[in-house]
Amino acid sequence: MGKLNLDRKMVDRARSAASHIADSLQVHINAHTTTSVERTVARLFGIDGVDANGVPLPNVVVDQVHKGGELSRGIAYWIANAMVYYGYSAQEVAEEVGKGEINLLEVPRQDDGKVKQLIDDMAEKMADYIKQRRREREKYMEEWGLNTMPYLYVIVATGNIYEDVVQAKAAARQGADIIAVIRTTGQSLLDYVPYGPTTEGFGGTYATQENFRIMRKALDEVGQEAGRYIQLVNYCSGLCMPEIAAMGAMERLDMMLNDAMYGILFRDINIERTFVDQHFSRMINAYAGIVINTGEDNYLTTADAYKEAHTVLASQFINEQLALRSGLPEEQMGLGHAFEMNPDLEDGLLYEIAQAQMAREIFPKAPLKYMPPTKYMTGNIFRGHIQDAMFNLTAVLTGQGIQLLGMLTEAIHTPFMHDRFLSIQNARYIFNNARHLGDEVLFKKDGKIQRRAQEVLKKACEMLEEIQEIGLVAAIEKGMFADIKRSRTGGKGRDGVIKKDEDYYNPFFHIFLNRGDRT
Amino acid sequence: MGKLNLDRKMVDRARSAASHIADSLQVHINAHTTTSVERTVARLFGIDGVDANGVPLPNVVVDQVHKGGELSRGIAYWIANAMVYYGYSAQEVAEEVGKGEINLLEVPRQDDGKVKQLIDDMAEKMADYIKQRRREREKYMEEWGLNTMPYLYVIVATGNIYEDVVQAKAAARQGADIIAVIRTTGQSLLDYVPYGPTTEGFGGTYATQENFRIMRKALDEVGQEAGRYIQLVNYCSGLCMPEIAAMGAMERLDMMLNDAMYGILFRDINIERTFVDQHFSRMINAYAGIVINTGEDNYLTTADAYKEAHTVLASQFINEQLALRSGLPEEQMGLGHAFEMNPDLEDGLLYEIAQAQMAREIFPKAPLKYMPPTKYMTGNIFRGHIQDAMFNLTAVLTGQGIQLLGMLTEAIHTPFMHDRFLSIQNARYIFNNARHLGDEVLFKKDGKIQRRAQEVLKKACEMLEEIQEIGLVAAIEKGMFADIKRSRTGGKGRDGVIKKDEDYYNPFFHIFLNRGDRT
Amino acid sequence: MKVDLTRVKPYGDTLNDGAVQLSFTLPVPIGEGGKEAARQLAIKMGLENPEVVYMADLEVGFTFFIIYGNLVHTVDYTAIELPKIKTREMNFYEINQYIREKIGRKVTVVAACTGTDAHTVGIDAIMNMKGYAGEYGLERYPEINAYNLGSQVPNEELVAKAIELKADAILVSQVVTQKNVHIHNLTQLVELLEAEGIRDKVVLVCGGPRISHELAVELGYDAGFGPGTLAPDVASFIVQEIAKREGKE
Amino acid sequence: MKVDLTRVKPYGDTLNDGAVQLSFTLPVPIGEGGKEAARQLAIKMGLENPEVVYMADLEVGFTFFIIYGNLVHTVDYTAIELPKIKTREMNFYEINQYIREKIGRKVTVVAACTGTDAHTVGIDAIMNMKGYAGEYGLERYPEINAYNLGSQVPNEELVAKAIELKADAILVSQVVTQKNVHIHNLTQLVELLEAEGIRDKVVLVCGGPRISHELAVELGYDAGFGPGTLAPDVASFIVQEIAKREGKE
Ligand code: B12
Ligand code: B12
Ligand SMILES: Cc1ncc(COP(=O)(O)O)c(C=O)c1O
Ligand SMILES: Cc1ncc(COP(=O)(O)O)c(C=O)c1O
Repeated sequence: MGKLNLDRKMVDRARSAASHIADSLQVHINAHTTTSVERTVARLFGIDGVDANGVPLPNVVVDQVHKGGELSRGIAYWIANAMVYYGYSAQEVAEEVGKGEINLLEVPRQDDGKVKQLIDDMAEKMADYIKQRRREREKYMEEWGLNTMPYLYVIVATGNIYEDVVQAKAAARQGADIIAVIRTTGQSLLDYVPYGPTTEGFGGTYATQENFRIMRKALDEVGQEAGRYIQLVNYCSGLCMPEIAAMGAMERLDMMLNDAMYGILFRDINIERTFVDQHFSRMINAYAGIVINTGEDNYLTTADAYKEAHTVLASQFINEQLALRSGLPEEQMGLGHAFEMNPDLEDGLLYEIAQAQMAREIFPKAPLKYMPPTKYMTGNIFRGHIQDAMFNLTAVLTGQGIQLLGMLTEAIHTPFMHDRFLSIQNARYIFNNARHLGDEVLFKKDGKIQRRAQEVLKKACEMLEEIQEIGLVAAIEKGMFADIKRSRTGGKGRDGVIKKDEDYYNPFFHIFLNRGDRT
Repeated sequence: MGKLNLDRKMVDRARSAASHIADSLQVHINAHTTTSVERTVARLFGIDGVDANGVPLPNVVVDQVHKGGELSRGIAYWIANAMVYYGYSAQEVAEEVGKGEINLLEVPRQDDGKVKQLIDDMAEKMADYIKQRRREREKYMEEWGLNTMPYLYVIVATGNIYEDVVQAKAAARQGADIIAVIRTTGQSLLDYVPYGPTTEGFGGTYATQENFRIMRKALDEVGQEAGRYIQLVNYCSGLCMPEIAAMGAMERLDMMLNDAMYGILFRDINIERTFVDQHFSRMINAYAGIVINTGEDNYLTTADAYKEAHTVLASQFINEQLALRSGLPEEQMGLGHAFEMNPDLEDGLLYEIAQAQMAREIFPKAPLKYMPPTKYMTGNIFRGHIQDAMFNLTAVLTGQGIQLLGMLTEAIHTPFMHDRFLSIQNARYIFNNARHLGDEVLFKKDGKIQRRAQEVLKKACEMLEEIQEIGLVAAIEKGMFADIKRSRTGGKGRDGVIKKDEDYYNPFFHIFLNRGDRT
Repeated sequence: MKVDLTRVKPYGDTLNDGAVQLSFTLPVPIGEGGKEAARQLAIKMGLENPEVVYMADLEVGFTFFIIYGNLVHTVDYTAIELPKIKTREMNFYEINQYIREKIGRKVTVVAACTGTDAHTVGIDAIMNMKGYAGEYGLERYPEINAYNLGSQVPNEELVAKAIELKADAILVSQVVTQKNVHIHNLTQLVELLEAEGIRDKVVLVCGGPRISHELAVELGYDAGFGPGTLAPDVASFIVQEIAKREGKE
Repeated sequence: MKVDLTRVKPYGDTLNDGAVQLSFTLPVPIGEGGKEAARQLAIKMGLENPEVVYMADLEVGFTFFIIYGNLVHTVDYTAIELPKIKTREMNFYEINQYIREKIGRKVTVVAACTGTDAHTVGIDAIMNMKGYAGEYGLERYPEINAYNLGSQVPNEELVAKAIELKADAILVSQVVTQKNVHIHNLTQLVELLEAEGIRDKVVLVCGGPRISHELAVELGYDAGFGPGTLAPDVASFIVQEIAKREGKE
């Protein structure tokens, strides 16, 4: 069974525990909506732009209904009701709300059948549009081509979208396959998505729909020239998780950082909010053909990568099960993990190989997202560069899918243009020079590598079975992931969680889950 | 059979061909002596220093006899004859010759028995001294300890022995196990060994006995402090090959670059001269417990490492057989090879692993000397540093013995102090982080790695069998090694080759071969 | 080989060779012209014989250069003065005893990673019970009331909390430094404290990987701590500073 | 993002940020004092906000530093003038034809790697029949008599050979540059040629990885060729220079 002689029964047990965990959560998820889910619906109806105070119109409409206590029915109804009444487009309705001309709750109730019909028509239209964008991606991928995996994934993070474009184009020409525009610090805690092109971020650039468009265009240009489709990544994460999914679907992003638990653990966003948001955001990603990147790698920036390796695997199982419940196919699951062990660990490379190979064998179809050393990077750029080389070697040896390139200046600054160049050169050298090493190498039976993988699997399985007993929320409350404890009722954004009414209606649930495109 | 599934019969065939090649050469070797062999005898009798013109006294005495046409009897006789007559020490005799006071050929002939006795006594005394130095080494190695292999071997090359000492001490403290003092350009073509401490070399420092002493002392100091015996290396190579062996034996050097063919190919030194010189120099190294480093790596700086890989293996077999004929045990054979394939070669790392593992399995007891990338190093120090990392990984994976550390600035300058530091750090990181990788990894049966090794072995075997037919000299004349052609009668130093008389006598042959210390 | 410490120069393999390695990107296309531009910049930096040993096309009209050369500048090592934190280093036990003996009451410390910065590992290393690199954090100190407000804390909230808790000391962590966001955050905090009239009532300390004591003082802090700081380093400073201010040294 | 080419600055991630990376060793022990010394040197080089991001003890009283900072200097890219070799690039066929048509006799070229330098790969790349990087060497040129004397050739021997063969051109390779040994070798050759009174009778060319045309001219050569040179580059120069001197252009 594979190179690691893993116990298949143990894998099945772990997966089954994760499945139960996901099922339990799903009860809560199905019963609730959130302000951000509803804003997403508004966006999918074509509502965009800001009011005179700069507040995004999706927020304006949803806040109005939320304040009136009527969001439990879903924003779709209220918008469509006003549209029928006024004969406006959704955007016009929103603008009028923004001007204070319309109060959605006060619009005379229209014929239910008509309203429903309008909702469904709008939803179908958007779904068609997203599908068309998906087809566009498939066409370009086909025409311009793709590299062999592992894909070279780099970040741009200047804070200025126009400067990002320059850096991204350079990287693509140098050989990068994937460009992630890193978000400014703090955006994840904004309960709205900023609007328009932006030039002032710190440690990253605002995620806005206009910025998505600008970068998409630039990457299409360079991709066409280079004869390689260049993938674009952003963050479906934070308080606006599903909205960003919708924006990405419309602007043909290709990947999204999108984890079920990251916001809870690392941004102290409310548990109940996050689980609901992740569900809808993933439905969108699934439908749009967007690959998600989960965030298990982040655990290892606070917890120890050797000791806590099993928590990464356990979390991958949970992310997998939750994603499946959003209709996301395995081929779109960029499950995250990382090369974060202390470089001074004797035989550390063996354990990293074990971990990476294990993920490969347990999630055979997933385009695993492999994160580089960060925690043990120092100002010694020379040593850092060889740590990255070992990471690259491990990736090609174990067949990872999406290689987030390490930067020699990781401990110093967000990447400079030549840092990225050197990283790309590093990865290209090693991927090519060791291209088929994975086909050649076997591991000694019951040797250090096999035993390590078996142990980690066993511990992950035990952890999942424990969580199955107590529930995922309790597990998080106990600090079982990343050494971080969060309570069910704590954290940001809880006031945006709403129990659904019986007459709650969100047309996209049905469409995205059933009009999927999974061949 | 090993990890490569090598054909043992093919190995035996290759070795047997090399053995025949060596036997044929040995006929020529046994029949000749050279001026440098005789100067070595003079040195081993304790002759040192220079005359008023700065000519080393070993040259002075040997030249006198050589000019007189009487070197075919061996210098030992002439010195001892004069000693008996004058009652002088060997050194006093040499000094008198230097002053023009004595002409050795004109000294009245003394009783043959007495002369022989004196010769043997002096030789025994020197042999005892060398053995004592060897014991000293063994004692320090025991007391202070040694690292696990691969040993970290770095060069110092400032040109100034005192500056070299600073650099060497720093390197040892940083973790180097072995310090090689690189020679100045051009020294190998000097037909004498310079005298005294020196501060002016280019691309290296003169090899002088005093320089050996200065460095030995420094390394003993730092070794004792660091709790690790630090080994010292120089070059038994060039026109003074055996003299330097003698100097190294007396000054307790631990390793010597000492190849049977390097001088011929790379310094255009006469073939006949070199083969005779290498034989005696290796007898000294064998007896002194000095590990030799052969120079096959150099082939790959001119020839292509992928295409000409078999010439390296063929040459290793020849070096092995010739060394055995000098009484040098396998444990002292640092057979050379190198990580010199084009880094842009797809799967190049697999071929490097194949080559290194093959050498390991074919010469199981030899402390293989593994040379770093040099040819494909460029001014891009960042990329160079990761090429060196791959080299280090290959070494620990395949169990190499002596790791000559690559420098990120290889294409730019002889190493700066911090270049060496970064290299040592590189090797220590990777050796530790992948310490037992070699124990864990197996290669797929008949995969790319195994097939490559099998092919290289086959070609080497065929090459050796061809050489067995035509003889090694003809092979060199055809340019079968390193793409370089040399003729039997061409090259430097041929006038120093002398056919031995029947009454030729060199006491050290017998002593070194039979009083050996190979347990 | 005798180093003249009043005229120290970089060293490669010969004393005073001035050997320096340099790399940068220029927004000019690859070619001999760009190479010469890089060389001229190196000369302006004070390099003799600068050699561009490598250049690479970064595409889109940018070129990366690696240069070696020999620096003409020297520095007088004997004249270097360090803006040092002038307190005696104490350990866990000594600090608690010092508080008991000199200050005579519990010391209240409020800490946060401010602004939009969410890097808590550094401040946690100073504060957390379990500590860091074998040193307990301030939460473990019996004589210290330690409050760790966590990450992404707005300056306003931090100041309010400090007032509420009557903090003796405020600890601020700043890790993200892109476009000098840390400078803005740190400056704004000082302004807020001044506006509230409590700047002089607290010992104000900042830290982070790019923070130096020098910078901190420049920005109006009492001290700044960089990489590798341990809890006792900070605590020693705080308690001695309090004692000094209260005339209890 | 518009680059002002008259004031070009290094670039990290924001136009004109001046981002530069630097590393060197100082002969001072590791510590805050050394770090400050390194910082001060960086300031002298023109770096603003220099940050020592790493320092390492090299033992024996030396310390290695890595520094990042922002360069204040700029360079005027529009004003750069290159000391160019002013000849038209020709290929193998054109060169031989040029010799036949313009010079009207075979051209004799003598080459060597001189002094104690034994690095022949570079000069072989220019001379050898089989050539280099897909370009034949001069030995393959029908209109050129090419003599490659090999390595470690004393200047005296080279001059004697040039006289004997009535060489039109002399090619010298120098690879080892430690302690400027190449400068000494190259200078001595010019002196010897002058002493023999034949300096003006030959086209004198040198090459090697650390040789630039500028340096070569400074040392009294007609041209110098660096890394990546191919045979036609050199041959084009030689034949045009001969034609020029003989008034046959
Ligand atoms: C771990 C980490 C993360 C984790 C943080 C988890 C957590 N809970 O803290 C995660 C993955 C969440 C993360 C996210 C991001 N990160 Co981050 N991260 C790191 C990383 C790898 C290590 C930082 C660390 O933990 N160091 C270890 C601690 C112990 O060291 P320290 O912080 O220096 O603290 C010591 C001293 O400085 C001092 N100290 C620190 N604070 C204080 C305060 C006081 C009062 C005192 C006395 C002392 C003191 O004492 C501490 C102990 O000795 C660094 C890269 C690196 N290797 O350094 C990047 C790094 C800091 N991150 C960076 C960035 C840009 C981000 C993001 C903004 C990227 C993005 N756009 O998504 C996000 C967003 C985070 C945000 N909103 O702030 C950049 C910052 C660049 C810059 N200079 O501006 C870095 C340098 C990486 C890079 N090259 O791009 N990151
Ligand atoms: C191969 C090699 C060797 C081989 C040489 C084999 C041979 N037959 O040439 C061997 C192993 C023998 C060797 C030995 C030594 N080497 Co060595 N070697 C190298 C190496 C790895 C590559 C050089 C090379 O072949 N380059 C490829 C050719 C094609 O490039 P090139 O020489 O630049 O030539 C091109 C141009 O410059 C130009 N060109 C060159 N000459 C000419 C002439 C003319 C007229 C023209 C027009 C153009 C031209 O055209 C060529 C084609 O484009 C370099 C490191 C490196 N990666 O660069 C070290 C290097 C050159 N060696 C070095 C040293 C110090 C030595 C030794 C002195 C070490 C020692 N003490 O033992 C010895 C002694 C050699 C001696 N006496 O000179 C140093 C030189 C340091 C310095 N700057 O001073 C280097 C840089 C390595 C290092 N970092 O220490 N070496
Ligand atoms: C899944 C996921 N979401 C989001 C982020 C970024 O977080 P934020 O934008 O909240 O700073 C990360 C970390 O890189 C992540 O892994
Ligand atoms: C065996 C051997 N001898 C000698 C040398 C050095 O040669 P030389 O001192 O002749 O330049 C080398 C190359 O490093 C070598 O491998």
